[in-house]
Amino acid sequence: MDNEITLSFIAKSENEALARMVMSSFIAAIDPTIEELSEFKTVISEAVTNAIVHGYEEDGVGKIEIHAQRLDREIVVSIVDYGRGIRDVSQAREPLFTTKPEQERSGMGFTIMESFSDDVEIYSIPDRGTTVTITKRFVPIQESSRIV
Amino acid sequence: MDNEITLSFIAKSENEALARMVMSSFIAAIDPTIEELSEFKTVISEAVTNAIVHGYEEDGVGKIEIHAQRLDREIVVSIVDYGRGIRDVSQAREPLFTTKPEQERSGMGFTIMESFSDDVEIYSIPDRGTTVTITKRFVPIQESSRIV
Amino acid sequence: IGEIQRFLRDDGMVKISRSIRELNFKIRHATDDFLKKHERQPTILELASILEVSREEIVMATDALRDPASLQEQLYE
Ligand SMILES: Nc1ncnc2c1ncn2[C@@H]1O[C@H](COP(=O)(O)OP(=O)(O)O)[C@@H](O)[C@H]1O
Ligand SMILES: Nc1ncnc2c1ncn2[C@@H]1O[C@H](COP(=O)(O)OP(=O)(O)O)[C@@H](O)[C@H]1O
Ligand SMILES: [Mg+2]
Ligand SMILES: [Mg+2]
Repeated sequence: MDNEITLSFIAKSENEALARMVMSSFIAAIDPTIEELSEFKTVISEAVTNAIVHGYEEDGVGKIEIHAQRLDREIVVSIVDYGRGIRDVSQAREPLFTTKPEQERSGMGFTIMESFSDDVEIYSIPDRGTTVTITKRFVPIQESSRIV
Repeated sequence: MDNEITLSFIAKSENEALARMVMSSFIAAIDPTIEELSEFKTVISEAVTNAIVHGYEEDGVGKIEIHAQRLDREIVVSIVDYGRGIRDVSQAREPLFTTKPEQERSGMGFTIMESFSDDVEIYSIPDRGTTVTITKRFVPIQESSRIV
Repeated sequence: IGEIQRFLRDDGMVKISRSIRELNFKIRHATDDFLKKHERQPTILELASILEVSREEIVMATDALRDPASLQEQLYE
């Protein structure tokens, strides 16, 4: 393990920006491109927002933990909440599926997480909480320029 | 309590920047000036550096925890290590006192923390660890411009 | 400077470290201007609105003044 942190914070929307910044600093050692960083922040943002709005449904009542590990250019991040959980995980993953259409949620959160990362695992127990574990490998700059 | 976070990380120098960043994001809600932000970061930096170089003496062997609370414009931050501890706390606080003169340490860490904050408390048990608790009140902008 | 800015805008592959340095430079200028005009330091929100970036970007960029290597150097010099 090259590095490892745990961040624990109150589930409120103000802290979604905090979580994004902490994760940005955590991957600074990788020196990502602007695009990679912005994709990674989007992934974190979707997962943390889900924990706040679906996990707890109300600002300021619960706790969220983020556990992140880095090994060379691979990051594994778990976003943990102790909220209401997800009854049907494969349904939740489906594009456009949302249980909060009234709040203008798009139902695209998990789809976005999947497309901007290498792996998304969801572990959830109803009324106990949800852990979303995201793996992201950052390609060294030489390789990515070959692809582009 | 307006907000509250806990960060736990490996005691290594790369994470001193991370800790600074996390605390910067945490106080962003107060909307400090760049100068206030930079003073506050210096305080965090001195405390975290102490935990790394004096608490554990070696990179990557121990854990550091930062616990921060915000109430309106007041921040209380504790920096905790489980390292060698401080035998004589009042001596350690003295300007220019250092147990590592060979590493070009200035012995001014605690003096800097004190001058850039409103209160610094040190609680330490030899061979058990050290907790440094810093209180900082941010003056609203109207008042500070009146002073200037 | 114009050339660097264009490069930063056009190319998603630019290293974040470089774009942060660029913003840092702008922050210093904006702070000087603000000080002259208002005789006090700008807050990070004021800088964010002047430079049309987010508060987070201001916080990130001002931190780049001290790179993580500096402590390493202090430790092993
Ligand atoms: N942390 C969570 N706790 C409880 N339910 C969740 C959580 N994350 C996601 N869900 C469920 O999965 C659904 C799909 O999530 P997502 O793809 O992000 O879409 P959206 O957030 O727009 O609804 C949500 O509507 C919600 O029912
Ligand atoms: N977290 C800590 N664990 C053990 N000893 C510490 C810790 N923080 C400070 N000290 C002791 O207090 C002394 C003074 O600290 P400081 O004022 O920061 O000066 P410096 O770090 O330059 O030595 C250190 O030299 C060290 O002996
Ligand atoms: Mg969502
Ligand atoms: Mg010191």
